[in-house]
Amino acid sequence: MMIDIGIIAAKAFLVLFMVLNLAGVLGWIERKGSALIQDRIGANRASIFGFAGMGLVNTLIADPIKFLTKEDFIPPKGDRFLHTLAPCLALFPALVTFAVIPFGDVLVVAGREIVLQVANVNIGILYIFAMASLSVYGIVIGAWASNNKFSLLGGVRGAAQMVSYEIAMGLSVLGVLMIFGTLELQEIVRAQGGLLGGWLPAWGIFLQPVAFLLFFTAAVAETKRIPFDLPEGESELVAGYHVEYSGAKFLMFFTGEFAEIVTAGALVTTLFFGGWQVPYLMRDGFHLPWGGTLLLPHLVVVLLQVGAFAVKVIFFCWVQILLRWTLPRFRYDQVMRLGWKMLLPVALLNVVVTAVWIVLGERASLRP
Amino acid sequence: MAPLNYYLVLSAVIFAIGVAGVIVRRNVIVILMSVELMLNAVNLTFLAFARSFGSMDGQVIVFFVMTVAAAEAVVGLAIIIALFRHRRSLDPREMQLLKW
Amino acid sequence: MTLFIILAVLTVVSSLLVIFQRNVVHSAVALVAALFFIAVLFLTLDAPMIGILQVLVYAGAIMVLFLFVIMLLNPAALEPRQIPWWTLGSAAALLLVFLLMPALLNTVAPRQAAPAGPGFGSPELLGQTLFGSFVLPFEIASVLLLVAIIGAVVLAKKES
Amino acid sequence: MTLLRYIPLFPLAGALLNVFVGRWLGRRAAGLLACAAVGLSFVVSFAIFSLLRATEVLREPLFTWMEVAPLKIEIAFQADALTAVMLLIITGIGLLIHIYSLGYMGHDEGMVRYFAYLNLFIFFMSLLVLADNLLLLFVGWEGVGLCSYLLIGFWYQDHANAIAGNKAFIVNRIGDFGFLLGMLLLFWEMGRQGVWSLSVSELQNITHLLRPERVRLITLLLFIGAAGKSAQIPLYVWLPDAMQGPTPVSALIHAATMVTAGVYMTARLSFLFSMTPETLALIAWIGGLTAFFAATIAVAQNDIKRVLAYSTVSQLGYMFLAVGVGAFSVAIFHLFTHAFFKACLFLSSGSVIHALGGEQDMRKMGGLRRYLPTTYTTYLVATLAISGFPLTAGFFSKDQILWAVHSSPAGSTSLWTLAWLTAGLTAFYMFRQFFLVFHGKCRVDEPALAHIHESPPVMRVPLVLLALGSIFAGWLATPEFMWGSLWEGWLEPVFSAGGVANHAASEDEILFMGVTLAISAFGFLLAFLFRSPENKIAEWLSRSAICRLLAGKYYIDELYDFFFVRPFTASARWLAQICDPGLIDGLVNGVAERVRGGSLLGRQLQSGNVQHYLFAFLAGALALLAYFLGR
Amino acid sequence: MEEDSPRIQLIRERFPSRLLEAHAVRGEETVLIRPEGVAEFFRFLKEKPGLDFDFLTDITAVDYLGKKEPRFEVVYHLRSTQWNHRLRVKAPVGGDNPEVDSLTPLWPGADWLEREVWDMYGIRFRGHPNLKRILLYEEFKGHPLRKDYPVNQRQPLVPERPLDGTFVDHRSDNKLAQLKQRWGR
Amino acid sequence: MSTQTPDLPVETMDLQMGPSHPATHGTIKFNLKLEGEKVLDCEVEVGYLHRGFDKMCEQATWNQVIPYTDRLNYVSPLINNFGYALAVENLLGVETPPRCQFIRVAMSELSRIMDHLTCLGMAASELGAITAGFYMIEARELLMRIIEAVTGARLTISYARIGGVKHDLPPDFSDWVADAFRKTRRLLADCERLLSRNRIFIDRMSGIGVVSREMAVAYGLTGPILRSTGVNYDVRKAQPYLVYDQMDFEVPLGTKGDNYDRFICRILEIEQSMRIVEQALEKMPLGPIALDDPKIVLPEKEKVYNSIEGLMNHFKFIMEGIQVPAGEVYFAVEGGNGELGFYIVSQGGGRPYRVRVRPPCFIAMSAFHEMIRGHMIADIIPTFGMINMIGGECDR
Repeated sequence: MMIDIGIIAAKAFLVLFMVLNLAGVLGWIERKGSALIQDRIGANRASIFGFAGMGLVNTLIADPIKFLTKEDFIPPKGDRFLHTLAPCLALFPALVTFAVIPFGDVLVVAGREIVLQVANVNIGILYIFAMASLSVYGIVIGAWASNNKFSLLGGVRGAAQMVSYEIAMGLSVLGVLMIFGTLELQEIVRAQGGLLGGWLPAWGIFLQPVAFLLFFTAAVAETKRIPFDLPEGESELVAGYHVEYSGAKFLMFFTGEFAEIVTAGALVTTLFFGGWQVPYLMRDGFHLPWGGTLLLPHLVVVLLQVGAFAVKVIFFCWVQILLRWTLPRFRYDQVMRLGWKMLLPVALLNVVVTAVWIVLGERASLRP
Repeated sequence: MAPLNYYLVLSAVIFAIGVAGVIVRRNVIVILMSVELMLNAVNLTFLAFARSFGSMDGQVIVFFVMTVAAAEAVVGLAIIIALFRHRRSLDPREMQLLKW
Repeated sequence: MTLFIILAVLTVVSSLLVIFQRNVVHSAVALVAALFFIAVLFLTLDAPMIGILQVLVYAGAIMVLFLFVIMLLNPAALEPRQIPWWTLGSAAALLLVFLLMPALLNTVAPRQAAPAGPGFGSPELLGQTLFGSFVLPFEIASVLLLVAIIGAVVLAKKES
Repeated sequence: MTLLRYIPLFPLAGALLNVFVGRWLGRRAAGLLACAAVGLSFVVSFAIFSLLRATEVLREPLFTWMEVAPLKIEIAFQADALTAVMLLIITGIGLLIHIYSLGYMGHDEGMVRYFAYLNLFIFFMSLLVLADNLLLLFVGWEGVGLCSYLLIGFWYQDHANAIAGNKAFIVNRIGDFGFLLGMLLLFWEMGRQGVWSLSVSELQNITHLLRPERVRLITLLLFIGAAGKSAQIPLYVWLPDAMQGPTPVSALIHAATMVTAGVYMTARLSFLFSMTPETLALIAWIGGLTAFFAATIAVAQNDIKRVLAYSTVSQLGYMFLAVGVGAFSVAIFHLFTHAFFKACLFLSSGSVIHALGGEQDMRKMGGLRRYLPTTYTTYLVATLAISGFPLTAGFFSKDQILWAVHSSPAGSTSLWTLAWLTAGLTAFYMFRQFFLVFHGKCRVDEPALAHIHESPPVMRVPLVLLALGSIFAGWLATPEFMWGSLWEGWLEPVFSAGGVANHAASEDEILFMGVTLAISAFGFLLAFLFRSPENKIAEWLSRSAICRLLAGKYYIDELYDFFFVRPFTASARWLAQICDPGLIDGLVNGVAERVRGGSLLGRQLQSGNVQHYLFAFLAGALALLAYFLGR
Repeated sequence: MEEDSPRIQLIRERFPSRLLEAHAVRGEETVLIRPEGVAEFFRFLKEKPGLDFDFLTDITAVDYLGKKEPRFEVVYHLRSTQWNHRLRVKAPVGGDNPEVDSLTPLWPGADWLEREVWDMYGIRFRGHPNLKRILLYEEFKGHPLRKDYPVNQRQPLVPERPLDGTFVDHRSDNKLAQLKQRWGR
Repeated sequence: MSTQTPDLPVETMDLQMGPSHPATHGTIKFNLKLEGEKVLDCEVEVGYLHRGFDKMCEQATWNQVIPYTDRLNYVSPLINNFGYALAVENLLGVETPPRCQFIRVAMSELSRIMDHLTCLGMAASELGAITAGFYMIEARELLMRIIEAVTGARLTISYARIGGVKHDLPPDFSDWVADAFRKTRRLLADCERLLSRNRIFIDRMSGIGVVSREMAVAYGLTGPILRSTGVNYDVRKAQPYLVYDQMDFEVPLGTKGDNYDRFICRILEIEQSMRIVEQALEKMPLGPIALDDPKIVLPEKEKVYNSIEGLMNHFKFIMEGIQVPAGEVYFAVEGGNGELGFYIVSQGGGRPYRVRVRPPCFIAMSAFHEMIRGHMIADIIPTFGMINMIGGECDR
């Protein structure tokens, strides 16, 4: 009993640690990455005792220190309580979402099977949506508590945008859920371990390419980053919902945003790119379709899988950063139009087509 | 699971709080929110009974209640917006006449 | 049991906050909290699907809508509070609890809950029930939602 | 056999289609659709008529309407011979009038609406006659009232039409109120016997259990309803005004079908009415008086449709007379023949009005024989029929009524005399109208004269068919000395309870026939003599007091106005202007001041504040809770 | 003075009495006109075929304090998009309250230019819809480009302007106001 | 719902955007009246950067005005310099030597390219396309380095002198330019891919801030805004000054007069400007870079330090300034944002009596409320960006 709790606590700690650090690293990657893209040098000022060589580490430490030591400004006519509550509400859902994302298969230690997933909930994906739907509060409440017209506009935009894209996101995932027939993320990942036609990994992207595009678009929109950064809209709404935030509270918003990037990346990976699956890697090693077999010890397999998951997630984080530095921003009505008039119908169509495909497939018993 | 009666009492309390809110508050939005509270109290009883009897019907009913609550909230808020445009107020006492 | 009591206290407190906060946004936030705790209560009743839906629908959609409307209207004045009326209303509500209490405490339901069957409260079972014996209400509910959407649009639409 | 349901179904479908998609169909298609709907109904009705054996009662329950403990009311149709006859009239004549309307309303903007109403009317009317219980019958009853209201006020842009519609509706309401009371009383009375039902058939089985004095009251109340719908004294005033509607409507609703609903209802409940000779006597007298007075009014009217309207009232009086003397089948027979010739008359007059571009004043007609040959012929045939020219439909039916009045134990000589005089008057005013319209000098206005034209075939064909009906419909029931009556035998089972089978020697019948013929001929002669408005005697007569009285319709409207409306408003005004400020205020103000405090408290109850209501609601709920939980 | 260009001839024919002077130095055609009825004059310039001065390039003024009388000249620069001609129109105005017609009905672009002239020189434009300071602030005293405005003049400090319509609501920290709102009704 | 009451009141919100706002670079304020996100009305407030240019010029000698002109459109200060110098030279009735004229053309066009790059880059980055913005800025930086090498300053250049320019060009100027242009063209091609054909960008730009041809003329708009409506007016073509009549270049025209057309106009003008620079460098004659007139041009240091005439010339020149005959002149050049006109009145003597600048972006801002009315808040950004308001010029 105690061991179980200990294992769960360890897993939770591990995941939180990873996510928070990844979020911090992403902050650095984003700055360095954008500098790379834009032929600049980027963040290079942070130094520890004059030693600036380790940009990542230095920035990772310097940034929080800077944030934490800044003045915590609350607008005089703002709402003190809500102003403080909002960043917590923004950060909380982004972090708890990870509880259901599987980052590996079963790890067997001393005969005890440990599922590499913090909480195996049988409605995992719904849980994620539920938590994601909570993240809008941070924005809305923060925007309102700031007593600033720009942030109010940002809050209204944010609420509308996130609620709208949640719908498109939910519908786009529906196709995947129909194919795999479960809401459990671990099950979904396991199901992606199969092979299509004997050689192509049965990843969601191959089964549901349209859903992938829709989901990824909606997920980026949910993270409120360019091209969907209207709630912030730096050049329009100054900084939107967090105009009046500084110091640690801003850091929480900031971390929340990066945690959401990681979430989006992890979700895309889990649903469409096989999660922790490595192609042709079974529990005991590689089984290549054209007949090679490479047996590996259990621990190596698990490590490979976890590593694959991490690589995929980081790759998608990088894709999102690329996007952010490439595209201009939408306008409010264009975002709404995209969400309601493009993504939503296509997602519905995708659901219908998938349903027909599944039914026909069942008829022909070709279901993967 | 705690005994059914506990759940019933809890939901009665929440329901009563909702009732009080509907009666005493002077803001239609809060009144609407109190109604939501009452609905949830009832949902709780449904689920408690469903669990108690081991029947899914209660859960399904809750599902429908949620649907209706969503519809009710949407229409209610739309009405509030329309009213606010005319009255510039959210006070239910300003809305005594059945006309614009 | 402990869990229940904690949750119950939290729920009741946040429900009371809904009523007693004079600021609408504070009320709304308290309501979100109350709904969230109720959702957790749902989980303790073996209704994970409903619990999640509660968060998704109530907290995620309905309450966002409320906040959205509050921000849109941005009601300026704090609500006046009339003590006699408050007393009267609260007394009535208390009376309601008081009257219901004995009946609720003596409900003749099985003291010990029936053991939950396998998959009780799971999406599969809920879906089967929903699309089995409740398929007609389900369809009607969908029509209701449609009507609500149209009604809301028509009501809130501005004349051009 | 589940044919019955289709009879109301087709018109209902037609009406709904026209309401919802009519505007896209176009007027023509909408009209044809409506005709097709009624046509199908007619086919079904005819099938039922031919399939129905004399003694058989078809019953077709559709579904349960309401079920409250012992009370179970079904939506159920039933058809017996009476129903079948009524159905034939409704759908048959209805079909002809629909077709006619295609031409008559062809240029009207609201044609789609018109046909929707018309179809709806057929639906309700068939519901009325098919109903197996009184409640359903009442639905049809109210439905036809509604349609009548809608159609009278069809051209609602004209204020007068709307007023006429209102009048019809309100007067009908008075009658309906009686009907409703009677029905509820009946329900109560039956309930006392343990029969919680309003079904006619069940009612029939327990009549003997009802208390006679209650039955008297019930039948009286029901008769008020019938009088309202069928325009009997004192509630006839709406019918003449109802002529504001389109003429085919007048023909269908206000001559052939709806107004006979009262007659139908009494016939349907004949077993009940037969139990109370007092009511029957009252009905007979009211019928007879209505017949006579309406006829006298008709003599002095100048509006072509108004004459026909009063003639309708008069003929309905005949029917009630027959009902009153217990000759239900005769009443229905007259209803049947009357439907033909009166529809024919109305449609012909419609044709005339159509030709003259809306002109209704007979003084501005004359000599139309040359212009409207077909209409002329049909009008002549129908006029002969209504006047009782031998071998026409009206001759037989009216004769039978007169005979029944005379021979029935319930009848009396005075009643007979009244009816007999009416027959003469009928001949007089009908031929007066006939001559005014078709003979003599043409007094049509110049502009109207230029456009005068015979109606299109789509209007003429129904006219001719109805004219044929006006002749031959009567041959179904001839006196004993001819080939006797198919009719009596056909309807016999329905009225077995109280039907009079009184077949006196045929010599007597021939004698009476002769007497009737004589007075009719006298009326005709008089009309012929006064045929021209320039006639000196006629002119003198028309200025006479009696004629003014007649032309003024006995000033009944004014009397009503004087006795009911004016006193009502006057007393209201008196109360408001004299009594209230002078008496009450002066007296009460002091008290009021005292009461005011309390009233202010009471006013809080109606604050309009939802929360107050909610609080009251909660208080009530708490009280109930306390009561039930504390018990 | 050289021969008038055809354009100046056209103007001279139309407004013989209004034209004070016309010349073309270095190809820059300039006309001096009486300031009365300027609007009518410019309408002619704008709409007369052959002139078509439809493009209002600039409006400014010059203060000839002590050098000329009247002291101000309002200077208009026009251009014809069709013929690619330019024309300078000068209208001398003076007095304590110098005033000319506004050209805003002819050119909406004149709005800001005239406001600037008002701001800098204090010359009023009759019929201008919104004649208020543009580059300087409302409380500025004097008109700085007048020659009698000292270069080193200092302006008095202006108190902060109250802004209405800002997003301030009940959540004021003014407890007294809150109490008043609660009990004082 | 026709039976509803006809006019529900509209919730309007007053929003004061600026003067301290990320998008209002150059300090300007929009008093917006919003309905939701829609701009019902927009009142523009300028003047935050007003420094009394006109008044200052009246106090300075003729040559002392030149640094003030630097600070007008500080993104392309060379054009301002040359415009002022040309106006004064016109008043003096002199013409600079041909080499000077070619240098002025080449440097003007370099400035114009910088101006356009700044405008486009800022507009792009404010729309969120920060990378494309940085590419533009990088291209500008290349050119700025050249200008720095020529003039010794990056922003406040003061390169022009009445009657000439400050120095001659450095010897390998052509190579620098060729190199910079090669890189600029590559960067522009990247921007082309990132922006001009980006669906989001096009959606944000096209159909927004539309100005009709008539409205543009009525407001007196010039430069890319006017040309985007299809009116072919470029001072370099309409009234060629310097040696523009010897250059082969085209004036890009738009059709719709919206932001996208302005964007494309500017992009194409960059290419045309590069062509002009290349031609000017190719055709550039040798010779003096300034007039040889001691009354107008300061003598060389050599003479000042080594000869008494030189020293006296220098003293008189500095103390009295250039003696410009009485008269008035209006001289327009094509600035980065449109017709940049100098109206100069001289009453004789060493100081100008009146220096008036016709500021193109001040006039463009006067039409701003028309461009933005009925659009959304977010549309203010590209519209304002495409006007390229430079505070120094607008407020002077």
